[in-house]
Amino acid sequence: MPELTPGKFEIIGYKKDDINKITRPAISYWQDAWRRLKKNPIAMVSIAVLIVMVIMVIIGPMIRGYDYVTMNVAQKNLTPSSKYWFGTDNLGRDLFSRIWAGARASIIIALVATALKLVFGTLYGALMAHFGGWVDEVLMRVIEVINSIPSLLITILIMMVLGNSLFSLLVALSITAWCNTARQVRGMIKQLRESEYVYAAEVLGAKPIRIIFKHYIPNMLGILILDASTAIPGFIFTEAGLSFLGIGLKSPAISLGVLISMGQHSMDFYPYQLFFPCLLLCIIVMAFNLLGDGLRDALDPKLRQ
Amino acid sequence: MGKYLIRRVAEMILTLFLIATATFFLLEAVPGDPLTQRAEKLAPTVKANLYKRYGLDKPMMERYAITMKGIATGDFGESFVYAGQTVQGLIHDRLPVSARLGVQQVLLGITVGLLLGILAAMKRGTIADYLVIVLSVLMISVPSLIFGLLLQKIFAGNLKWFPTIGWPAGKDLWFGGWEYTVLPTLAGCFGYIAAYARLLKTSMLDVIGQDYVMTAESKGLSKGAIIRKHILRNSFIPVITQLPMSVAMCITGSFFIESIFSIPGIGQYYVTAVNNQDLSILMGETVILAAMYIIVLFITDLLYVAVDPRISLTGKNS
Amino acid sequence: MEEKEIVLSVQHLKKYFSVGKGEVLKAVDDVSFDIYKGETLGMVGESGCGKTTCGRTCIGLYDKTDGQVLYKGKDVHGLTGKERFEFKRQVQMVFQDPYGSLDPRMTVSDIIGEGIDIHHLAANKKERQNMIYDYLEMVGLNREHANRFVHEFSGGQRQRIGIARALVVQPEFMVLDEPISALDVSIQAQIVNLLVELQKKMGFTYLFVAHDLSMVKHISDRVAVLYLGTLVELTSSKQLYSDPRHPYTQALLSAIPIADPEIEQERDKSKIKLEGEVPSPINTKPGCKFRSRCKYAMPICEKEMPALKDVGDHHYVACHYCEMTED
Amino acid sequence: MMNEKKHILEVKNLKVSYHTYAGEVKSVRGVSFYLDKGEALAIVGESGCGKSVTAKAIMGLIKGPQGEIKDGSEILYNGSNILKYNKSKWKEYKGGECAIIFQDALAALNPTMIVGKQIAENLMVHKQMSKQEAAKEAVEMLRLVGIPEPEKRVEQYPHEFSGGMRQRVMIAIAFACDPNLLICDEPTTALDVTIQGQILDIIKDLQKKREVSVIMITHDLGVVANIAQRIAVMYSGMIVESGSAKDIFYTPKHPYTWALIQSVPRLDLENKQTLMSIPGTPPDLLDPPVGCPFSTRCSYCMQICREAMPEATEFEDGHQAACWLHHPMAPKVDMPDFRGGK
Amino acid sequence: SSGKTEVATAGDTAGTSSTPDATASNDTTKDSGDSVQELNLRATAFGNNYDVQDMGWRWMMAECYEGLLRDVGGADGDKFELAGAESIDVSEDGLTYTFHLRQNAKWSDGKPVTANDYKYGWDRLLDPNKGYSYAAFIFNVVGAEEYYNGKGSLDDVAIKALDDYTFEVKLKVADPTFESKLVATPLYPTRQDIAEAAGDNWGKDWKLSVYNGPYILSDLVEDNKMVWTKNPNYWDAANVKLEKVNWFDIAEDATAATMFDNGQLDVINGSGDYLKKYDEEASAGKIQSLSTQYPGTVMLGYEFKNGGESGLMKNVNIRKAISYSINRDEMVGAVYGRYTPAYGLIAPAITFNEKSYRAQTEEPISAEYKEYAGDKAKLQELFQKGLDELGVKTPISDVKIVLLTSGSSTQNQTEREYLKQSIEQNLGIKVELNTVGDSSLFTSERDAFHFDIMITGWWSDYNDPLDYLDIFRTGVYHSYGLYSNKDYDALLDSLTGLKDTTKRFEVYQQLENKLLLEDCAAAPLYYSDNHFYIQNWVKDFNTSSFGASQEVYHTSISGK
Ligand SMILES: Nc1ncnc2c1ncn2[C@@H]1O[C@H](COP(=O)(O)OP(=O)(O)OP(=O)(O)O)[C@@H](O)[C@H]1O
Ligand SMILES: Nc1ncnc2c1ncn2[C@@H]1O[C@H](COP(=O)(O)OP(=O)(O)OP(=O)(O)O)[C@@H](O)[C@H]1O
Ligand SMILES: [Mg+2]
Ligand SMILES: [Mg+2]
Repeated sequence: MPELTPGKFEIIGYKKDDINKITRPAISYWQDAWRRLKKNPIAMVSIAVLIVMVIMVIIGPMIRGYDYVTMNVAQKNLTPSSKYWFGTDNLGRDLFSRIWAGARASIIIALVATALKLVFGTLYGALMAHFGGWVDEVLMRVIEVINSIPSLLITILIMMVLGNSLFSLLVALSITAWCNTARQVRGMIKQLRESEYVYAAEVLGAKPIRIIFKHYIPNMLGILILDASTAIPGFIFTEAGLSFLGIGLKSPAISLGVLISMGQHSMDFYPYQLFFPCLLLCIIVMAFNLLGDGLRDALDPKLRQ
Repeated sequence: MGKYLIRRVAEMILTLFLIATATFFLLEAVPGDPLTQRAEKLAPTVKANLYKRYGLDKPMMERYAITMKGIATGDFGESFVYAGQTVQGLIHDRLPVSARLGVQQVLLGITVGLLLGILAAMKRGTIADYLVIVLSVLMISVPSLIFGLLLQKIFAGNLKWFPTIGWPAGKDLWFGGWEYTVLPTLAGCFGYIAAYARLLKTSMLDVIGQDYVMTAESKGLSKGAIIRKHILRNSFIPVITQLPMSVAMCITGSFFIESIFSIPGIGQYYVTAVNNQDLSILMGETVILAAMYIIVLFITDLLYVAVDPRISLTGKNS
Repeated sequence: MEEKEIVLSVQHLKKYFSVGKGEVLKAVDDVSFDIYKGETLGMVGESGCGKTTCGRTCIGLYDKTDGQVLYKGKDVHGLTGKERFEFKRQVQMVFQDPYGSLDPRMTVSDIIGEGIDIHHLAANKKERQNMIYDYLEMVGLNREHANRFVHEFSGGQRQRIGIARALVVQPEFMVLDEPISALDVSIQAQIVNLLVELQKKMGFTYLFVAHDLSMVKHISDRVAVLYLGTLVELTSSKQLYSDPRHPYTQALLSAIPIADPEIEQERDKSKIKLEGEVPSPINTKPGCKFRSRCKYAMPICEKEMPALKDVGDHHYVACHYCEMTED
Repeated sequence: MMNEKKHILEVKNLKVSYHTYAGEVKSVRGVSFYLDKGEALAIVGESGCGKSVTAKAIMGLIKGPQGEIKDGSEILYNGSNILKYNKSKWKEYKGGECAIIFQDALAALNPTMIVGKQIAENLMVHKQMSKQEAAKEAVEMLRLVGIPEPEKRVEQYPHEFSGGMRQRVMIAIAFACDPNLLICDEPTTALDVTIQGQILDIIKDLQKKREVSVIMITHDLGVVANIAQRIAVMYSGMIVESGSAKDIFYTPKHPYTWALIQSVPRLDLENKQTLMSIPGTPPDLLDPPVGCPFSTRCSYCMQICREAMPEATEFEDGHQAACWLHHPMAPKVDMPDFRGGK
Repeated sequence: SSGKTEVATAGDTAGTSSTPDATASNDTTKDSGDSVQELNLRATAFGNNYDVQDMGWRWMMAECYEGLLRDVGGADGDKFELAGAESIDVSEDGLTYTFHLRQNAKWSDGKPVTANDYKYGWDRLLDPNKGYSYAAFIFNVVGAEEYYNGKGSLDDVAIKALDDYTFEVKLKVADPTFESKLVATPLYPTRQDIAEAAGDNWGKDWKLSVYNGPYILSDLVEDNKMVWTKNPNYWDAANVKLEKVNWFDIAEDATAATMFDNGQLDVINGSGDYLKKYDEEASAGKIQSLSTQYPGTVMLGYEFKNGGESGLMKNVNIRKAISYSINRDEMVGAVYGRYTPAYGLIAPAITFNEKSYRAQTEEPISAEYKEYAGDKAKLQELFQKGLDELGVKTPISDVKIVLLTSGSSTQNQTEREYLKQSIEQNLGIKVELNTVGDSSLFTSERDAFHFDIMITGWWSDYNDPLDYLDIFRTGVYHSYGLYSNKDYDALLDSLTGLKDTTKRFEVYQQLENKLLLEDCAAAPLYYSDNHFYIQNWVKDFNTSSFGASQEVYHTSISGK
């Protein structure tokens, strides 16, 4: 309790400047989301893990000084040791280097396929939402058809048509995946189109292009980022599955999927050849999943204060 | 209702037609044809005979017409690669096998997944929650093939609790020989467990934040009653949405499971057919799978209505 | 009332929404009125009666189903190219929901600047910035708010941003769609004061939509009462409050709670109690839409929709009962 | 206690915080008030000042890990502290003794459960009724709140009801078990005035018939004038003034209350006359000011207001206000006389 | 309960069944006579073709059907035993073969096997409308090729049933390899009445077939299990001991190993790391092992039409440099853990004059290979020489060739990576992989000539070196890069009618040398083999190159 003196009881009123003062710090939506994300230890650990992963897939194959492609038959199938941390494979190649090289391919594939999926899905969804009516009906049918054909068939056939290459792998992976994005974007835009601020822009005379770039896209980013964070592990996993059917990457390129499918054949004898790539896959998938969960919380407008 | 049904069926037929068309041209785009292999060592005249026998000598559009006509009459033709195998035979012999495997996997997966989802949602932020997360990531990250082989080695090889391979047949096709189905069902259901656990957790968390849950609480209902009567039903919409995907997946997705447990199902055959470019079989199987998918979609729509009274069959929303 | 320039003329305007499977929702059903230059026309009616829809259709934001809206003699829905663009500058709208009507991913300066950019009102960046500052201050905010995002603002502050956004293109006519109903009383007064002040300074014409009758009375020159998409009464605000004719208007006025316990408790007995349910706007039946709750309902109300008739001194009412008692 | 009647509810120094990513939101910062049997208390105040949180606290709906009722808070229901209740007592209290009506009835009703069941549920928990009995009683409850054809209506889902009818269903649920304490959290904000009048009438009617004590939360002073015997004015998580309805409306003692009453437009005002308004915005509850929370917007702000929170000054008959202006050292200021306009 | 369960796969022999003999694999108290005469074997796919003329499924047909001769495996290659024929008369000029058929041979439906059944089978084989790919086996029969090509008629084909038990065939020219073709299933008999009754479904539906071999195919579930039971009507049924043979379709080696270790499988075909494991167990006496050569040679084929994508494959030195840059010993060890390095074309399993052909002659390129082996400088010099000869100025490090491979197993993958790296490391050139998933895509890539080198191979159809050498004849198969050499063809032609074995042997030597050493038409990598591991309770399990790879004719179970 401060001291009560008569001087303190003079009416001073309020200052004009004070009344509209905003006590909350000036931060953008993204900063705000980031701040919330930072408060989420699990999401932060996931980010840290992912950063380590990114660093490792860049430098990992170099750390041990062994080329991940060149074979050395004399050293094949060695168990983990101080020389070969994760052991060697059936052609005597350092598994530690190979695993990171594999993770690199897996992550790149996942990222690019996700980008393809997002770009195509967004455009397609926007088209559906924008035109509506029979265009919407027709485009929706296309999605329905693609969804009804087993994705395995589509994937394998695309790989057959385009040949076994990284490009065709990406196309094959994203071709069934974009449907979901397109649907989401369609729903989002239909919702945004009814939102008051889009009406406000229209009242101001904004052209559709402006509305798309200034309003739709920024406001969908949150959903799209979330979509991406769940799609990435999905792609890594699907690619791994394709490797089991032998329609993954073309050797000598390797991915985690290729390593796991090779490791599976020797799991009775050299379980570590299966264990390490599986472990890494788990860690990556888990990191992306948990980050996705964290993002959902952080980007959720309901939790915004 | 009758009108609605008619419209739905018409829509389904249209979609099926589109699917068949898409599949046909997709298959046409693949280089080579199913007979390349077989005809390799044949003299030109004999080769021509062979192509004629399977109708592959005709121009594409004509073959398209023939194929479509066949599908319309339920005749998908015979396998190009395995002489004598027909889609009809496939449906008769293999579909029930896959169906039982799929149903068991999906049922077990959904049941366990939902239980774990409820656990995770109710105990949000606790060890149990993270355990469920870790478990579900593990379940989706490790390929079912590896799970299958491990289960086989441990429970059939070392412990001898279950037979190594095999699947009930004959009169046991649907409800017998359970011991044979344990390992394959387990190996295949992990993916569903993970997916449904995550899904239900998310949607339950959404529902828990709703005002009507607070209303229920203010009535003095017990926690269990609130979950059962107010939260679960309202959380089921996303779960239902996922169903058709699972059904579509469980047929072709059991390829590895069927292969390691020597289960004569449709999944194994499908992958073989793709690799062999076995046009007729692929067409037939795809149309059948798609039809199943579409029917499940329809069932899903009915389920939506059953679960959420706000959704009506005829209008999207009221 | 002497002859005044008509800014907006609404003639037999209809706006139907199709709500699936052949059902139509008649949100605005044959509404006609004029708005004169420099006046405020208040529009009241309960929630969902079509006020927003009517306002939006008037400025061409929604396509009309039938009828005509003339802005300075030109059909609003037929405008194209340059004319349309100019119309969008001259006519602006302030939205009902201060939370939803501002893009959460934009800074205040971008929100206000959007109109400047679209209509190329500033020659350069600096001029644009200055304009933004001017308008911010005009609505009682500070320059330093320009770089902030909307979620940092309170509801009242947001609504001011919305007003600044509309003002920046220097409009002549503004539709104010319940600009205050999402705010609490202490903030409502701020906004209403601001609007009145601006009108006095710049000579704006307002279409002021609200369902708070005391506020509408306060700000409007004339008031239109809507019921389920139709206009039931239209007259000067003084006239309306002193001599409401339509049974719905009467009920509405009598139900306004008054912030004075003695008056309120006194009045409680005299309040007109409306019985019956509000009918659905979907697939309405012919006849007067209010008849299900009207104590004066007569057989003719079942059959015929009453037309809006002048009962003297520019006081328009659509009611069979009033017509009868008038005669 | 100045009143002979026993207080049915007494809230003492209630403090509630929400822990969010942004920090601790001190939603309620030491609220004390009481309620007598059969009395209607209105809590008014602008949006976000902590009215609903107070209501939720009384209803026992503040939940961890985000929500926290601070130590030292007491909510005495018939003399016993509900914050110390065990499970079975809670069960009896929630819904049985005390019921709540939320603002948004559509959101507050389970969309996938027929209305009848939602009412019956309450009866089965608290009155140990069988399913059939409860269902029958549910029909009666609907009839009581004036829903036509209740036999048919019980079988319907909330979305098939209109806004006013949904709100009545909420009331039916709340009244099902004859609670002694009813909390209405802005029950009519979403409704138009004619329906609002009906709802208020129903509440008043039930209150009279069953001698229920009501807490009416709103920021519509018209509604307050209609229903309340006593009023508590909240600002920024605190009660700044409380007293009988007449005290507050006719002789308010706090500058915030003055401003609040003055900013209500009155039908007898001049057209387009400038309304009295409160400039500025309320303080952020994340970081509330040390002194009087209203000091930043108060025309009578003094130096002391910025430094310390004033204590409540007691006037005649339970009328209290927390403002430094009532300190003996403060200059004498009366309520300015431009009611509802300058 | 499982006893009553009807199950597609009886995996319960050691698993859940409660019958004592199933679980007690080490039960020594049992008399050998008590053992259930049932054998459990593994397959990776079932053939789905029951038409002997198609030779779709040799290992099944060799046990369930029977031809004139039977191929019997042995330590030193395969031998022929009389089977359907009791004796064979060959005319002096070697042109007329008269087969005296066994009179007690019967089909599984009890009808006797007659000369007409053989004639019908052979006629069928030649039927131009049926398009059997093995028709060429009997093109040497008078009138056969003409009929097949639509230029002659069936009446002119010299295949005759003289009476029920005498079958006569006339050849155009004497052919010492003819006899070895007789074990091949396309020359097995077919029952006319049954085949014609089945019509289009003949050979497609196993239920329509009749059998004349030791076993009858009695149940089959695709992708799951096949069951053979003893054929009671078989003429030598007294010597067939097994009552039942179960074939399990097991895709994964790991699963098979689990079942073998559990005693649920009686025989396992070892591969990869399992070889080492089971070899150890075999030397400890826990199981038996059986390893034999198998008539297959895997090689690199070159693109001769355009010289490949690089255009370089036309040059013999370049081809040689590529061939010699591969260390076959290392490759066999590192990639497969089995097989024999190949420096010749003809596999050791092929016998000539009752002895392994390979044992009688040097491998053509083994000497020259040794000159270059591991010597990068010399190899690159050789490659450079080739470039110079072609007038190609590209520096050796910029040369890029394409290796076409298919298959997705780990072994396929390791194999192509090994080849790529060996060639790259030793020659300093770049090898690009053109990998396709399955064999029909491989065929279309190959026919589009999208390669320089490819992995190919030959698995012999009959026991004579000629079967190997013939594949490089101009225009015969596409599969070997369209190699064409007139001299080579002429030399092949000189064999026609040549009966003198020493002379034939010389020509074979010349042909193989010309092909591999002079022309380097292909680069042989390894010869195939078989490794079987057999439970100790299985007796007389055998393997053969041209009959059943898992020969269970005389197999029995004892002491299980
Ligand atoms: N886009 C739309 N599609 C279908 N129906 C609509 C649409 N917009 C409005 N409506 C319906 O039209 C009717 C009038 O709505 P409107 O928003 O104009 O009411 P309002 O008077 O502004 O109500 P409020 O006071 O709640 O803002 C309502 O029944 C509403 O449900
Ligand atoms: N679950 C919550 N998490 C965090 N903060 C909350 C939560 N609930 C309420 N608050 C905060 O507590 C404060 C008081 O909220 P409350 O809902 O009681 O306001 P109110 O007076 O009811 O306002 P209104 O009139 O708008 O309903 C607000 O600042 C609000 O942001
Ligand atoms: Mg509105
Ligand atoms: Mg509230």
